Amino acid sequence: MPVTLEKIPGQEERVILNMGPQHPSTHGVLRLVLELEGETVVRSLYDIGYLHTGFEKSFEAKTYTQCITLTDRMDYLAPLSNNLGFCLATEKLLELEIPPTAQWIRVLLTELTRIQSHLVWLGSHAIDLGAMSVFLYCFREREILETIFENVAGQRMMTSYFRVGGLAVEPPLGWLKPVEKFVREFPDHLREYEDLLTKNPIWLERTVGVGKVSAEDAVAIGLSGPSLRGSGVKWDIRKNQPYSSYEKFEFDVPTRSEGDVYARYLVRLEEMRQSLRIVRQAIDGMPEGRVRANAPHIVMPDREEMKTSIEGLIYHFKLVTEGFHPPIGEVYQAIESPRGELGFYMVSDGSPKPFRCHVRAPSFANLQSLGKMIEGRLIADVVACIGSIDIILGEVDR
Amino acid sequence: MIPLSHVLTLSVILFVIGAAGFVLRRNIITVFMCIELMLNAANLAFIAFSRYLGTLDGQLFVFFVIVVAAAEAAVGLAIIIALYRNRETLNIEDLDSMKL
Amino acid sequence: MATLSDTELFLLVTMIKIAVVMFVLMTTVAYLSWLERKVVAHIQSRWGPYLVGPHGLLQPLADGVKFLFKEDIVPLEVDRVVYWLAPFLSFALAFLSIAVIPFGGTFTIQGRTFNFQITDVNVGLLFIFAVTSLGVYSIVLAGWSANSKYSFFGGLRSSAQMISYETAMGLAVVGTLMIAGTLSLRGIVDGQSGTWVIGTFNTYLPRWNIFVQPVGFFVYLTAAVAETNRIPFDLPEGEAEYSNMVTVSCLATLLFFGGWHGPLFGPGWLRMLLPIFWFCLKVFCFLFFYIWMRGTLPRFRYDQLMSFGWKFLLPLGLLNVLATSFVVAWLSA
Amino acid sequence: MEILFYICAAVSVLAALNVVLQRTPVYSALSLILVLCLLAVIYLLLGAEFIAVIQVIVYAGAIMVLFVFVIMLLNAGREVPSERSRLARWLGVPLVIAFLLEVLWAVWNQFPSGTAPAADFDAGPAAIGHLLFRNYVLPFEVTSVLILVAILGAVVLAKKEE
Amino acid sequence: MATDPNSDPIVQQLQAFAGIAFEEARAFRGELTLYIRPESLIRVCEFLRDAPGLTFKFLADITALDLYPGEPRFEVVYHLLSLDTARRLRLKVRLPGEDPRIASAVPVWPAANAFEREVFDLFGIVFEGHPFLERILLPEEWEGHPLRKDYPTEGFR
Repeated sequence: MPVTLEKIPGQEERVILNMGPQHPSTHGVLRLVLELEGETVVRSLYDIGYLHTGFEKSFEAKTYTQCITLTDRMDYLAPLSNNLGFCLATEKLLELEIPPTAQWIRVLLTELTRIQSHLVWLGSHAIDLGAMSVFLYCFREREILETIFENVAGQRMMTSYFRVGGLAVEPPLGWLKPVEKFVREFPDHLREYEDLLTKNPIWLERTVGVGKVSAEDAVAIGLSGPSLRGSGVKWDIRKNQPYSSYEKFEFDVPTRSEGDVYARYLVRLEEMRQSLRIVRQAIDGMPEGRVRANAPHIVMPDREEMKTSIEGLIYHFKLVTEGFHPPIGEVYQAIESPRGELGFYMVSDGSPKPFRCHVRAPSFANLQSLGKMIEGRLIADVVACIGSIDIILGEVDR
Repeated sequence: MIPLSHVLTLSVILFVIGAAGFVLRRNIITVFMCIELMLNAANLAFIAFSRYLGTLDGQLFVFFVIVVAAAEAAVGLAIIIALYRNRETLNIEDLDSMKL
Repeated sequence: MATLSDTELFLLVTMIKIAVVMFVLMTTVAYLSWLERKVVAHIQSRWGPYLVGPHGLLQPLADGVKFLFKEDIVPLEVDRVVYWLAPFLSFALAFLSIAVIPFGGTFTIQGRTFNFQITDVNVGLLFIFAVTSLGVYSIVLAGWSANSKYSFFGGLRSSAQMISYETAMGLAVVGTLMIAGTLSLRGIVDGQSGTWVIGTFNTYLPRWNIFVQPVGFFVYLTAAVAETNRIPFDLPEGEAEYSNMVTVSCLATLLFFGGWHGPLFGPGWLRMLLPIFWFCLKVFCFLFFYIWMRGTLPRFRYDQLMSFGWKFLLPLGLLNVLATSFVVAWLSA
Repeated sequence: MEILFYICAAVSVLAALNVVLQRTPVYSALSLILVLCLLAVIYLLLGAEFIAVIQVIVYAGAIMVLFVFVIMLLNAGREVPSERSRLARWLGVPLVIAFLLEVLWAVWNQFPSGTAPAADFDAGPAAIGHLLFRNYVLPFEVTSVLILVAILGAVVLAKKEE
Repeated sequence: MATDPNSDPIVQQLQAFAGIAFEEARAFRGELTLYIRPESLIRVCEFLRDAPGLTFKFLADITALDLYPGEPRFEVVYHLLSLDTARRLRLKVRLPGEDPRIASAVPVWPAANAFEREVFDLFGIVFEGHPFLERILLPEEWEGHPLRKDYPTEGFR
């Protein structure tokens, strides 16, 4: 047990309780050390690193394209957001414009990813508080989304679908049909979950006023994403610093001022609706055209071209054996992942492998707010609070 | 029918066992339980007499004894908890001063 | 068949009754787990058990066999005796309370009348309360004997929960008792036969206590859910809850829903068996309600649970008793 | 019927002995609960159904739960024999046996085994209630005050000092 | 983006406040990077957080670079964000390879806590005044700091 709390002299009656790393409601392998006075949490400490895989070190030994598959595995509930963040950062480094079709598909898929991620959050949050059915309903919906991802990218979870300069392959014909069906049906299902939870007195008892974080505290502690908006700070990178042509889509940024578990719950529910709105616009306004930028020294040539033209073959050979060379420089690209600000800090020394690629993981920063939420509250609220900040340990530990 | 003397014998045996425990045991909770045992022995005698005299009054006495036992247990156990908190022992030999 | 003496007949009939009731209870408890899994699964758009037998009907059997062959893990440093005693106690008590539950009217063999009930105690209701009040031990001992801080806290909490809700449960039935004027379960049910007649107007509503004791019923139902540690009061979990569920469902049927009373028709043998059917149907409805709730509700926090019990249910039960006593006194005066 | 009484009596004496001889308080408490339940059965045999049930509900179901709680909370382990307890044994056991014999002698003299029980009488809850709220209403009220005082006392005593 | 970074209002404001703390400003892909002297980091941070018109109240990230074998070897990188003006700013502090130490930013932004622990864990840079500077991702008994460029990537440790 490396991390533990020391007993304060004179407070020997307090109990030091270890929670996790294999506790069912820690959403992965998070270990908490709680000091309890009776049922009240007085101090808390979290211990992470059980999933540490050294992605940042691995990035330095891989070409940019190879890195993309690694990013999937950080936030395994929102792999496409991670792909997007990495690709955008690299594209910023390269000053590469990608065609609108690719941008639209990226937006559509990342918003579906957001819905998928929020569904898992809602389900596991609900089952933590005892509502078992919602969990299974959410996974039923998630299944549809995973099928859509599989249809497009060939993989359900570890999609690795975005590439520097566009998409890996063109999506198959008719891939929008199931998306349209989902968009049509999902609002009803969402209403169903709301019927089960939003006005349920027991749910209200468990969530209202629990785990309060004020707006100032939230900013100071580095909260981002829905958790920050739940505290009343209207900040959404998609809106305030648009990327990937988000400025062309219409959507609202839901906020609540209460800053408790219930507020974060409502914000995420509303976010799913807004995501749906974006998806609908993306389907309607999907432009025709290529899904990869016309930059042969960066983007892999089409199979056809590679087989018929000598330039295509040479570019293909160069890209596969060596990769592309971005200019020397450093960029920081943040996107609004389902959990908050997902930033990629990329430093290039001109070689085909990143000199340094650091990930600003939203879960890692958001986890810091846990102490503020649970200290002074009952131990049973810890579970509700962990659920409400929606951490993914794969991303926390990287 | 069960003879009255047999019931009373059982009552006496239980009472004496309780009394012996009261004298012999050192753990204050066990001592307390021995008191409960003695109370129950008395209750048995009450019931037996009620049955053999044909009146209900004996049963009512048992009723009251149970109530008193409940009150006594509540207060007694609270005292034990308070004692334990201050002295960290349950051995009555160590609880020999009047001060908490 | 040779004629039996009265004592022999009594013994024989009682033995058969015990055997039948035990058999039915055991299968009910086993199949309740199947039913629960199936119903909750369908609520959650899943299949539930379906591999073992048609619709997974043999699943409880398979589970039983699995339990028999499963390695029994006894943690180090546990108190062996208590560790074994606790679950045994909980099952024994659950079966014990079923002994006084009447599940039908009477039947006649060789001119002697028997009840559809293992034994009719004139303080039957109190008997059930007595038995359930012992159920606390199984939980607190189980928590203690495992020699772990966590299970001990769990045991303490859930026993505190049971004790608190027992009080509310007791108060809830007092209203019914005052109306029936007896503690015998059979007597309480007999008081609920026929229909409500106001003046000369027949309402055709069955004379069930639920119509005069809705508050009592509500308190009883809530307390019973807590008492059996079901969602949303399911802070501890256990298998014996199934048999306790059967008991409290039976009790609810007897106290508030007229027991075995229901429409009677057809030939004599049907008239004899129909009450049992009505009784089982009502109990089943309660059991289904339990399972339904499990598929729907989230869970209370512990302090909320306790304050709900003490600050809401208990006063409500008290008020109910007060109001009922006034009405009863006014009607009898 | 009689045989049941003797079985219960024998088991309860053994259990009572276990209460006293057992060094682990939890086992003592469990044995005591067994004694209480057996006594309830004997009450039933003696025609006191109401008291029997009350005995189980209140004594076994509530009072002893308190004991078990306290034992577990204070984590009372095995009792260690001390010097003085040996003295008590040498002095106490003979005295106790003498006392037992004396009382037994008195009982057997006073009530020869032929004493017949009175005729069956109504010991149901209704009869007890009538008696309780007519003849014994003052003691009843006094005990209710006693209980209230006990509750308050327990709360005050067990409360942690701030 | 060939604009002169020194003409940026943030740079001018900062230079007016503490010109001595200020080493260099760079702009790349529209991102502004300021190099700060390590000893005046906390002063600059507080200024950036509180000064009207700047309000970098949100600390997005802290990380580090290892320029091994160059000297000064380490660069600690702070990514700041102003929620009011929606601007981002990168602060950099150069530290020597021998015993890299810098003041902790936790008093300015509580969010720095975990980030600094991570940098300490993976780079071995000590943040003075940090309330709980322990390894965060790696086990306590781990040897070395893996994100340093001279950390062996193969063979047995």
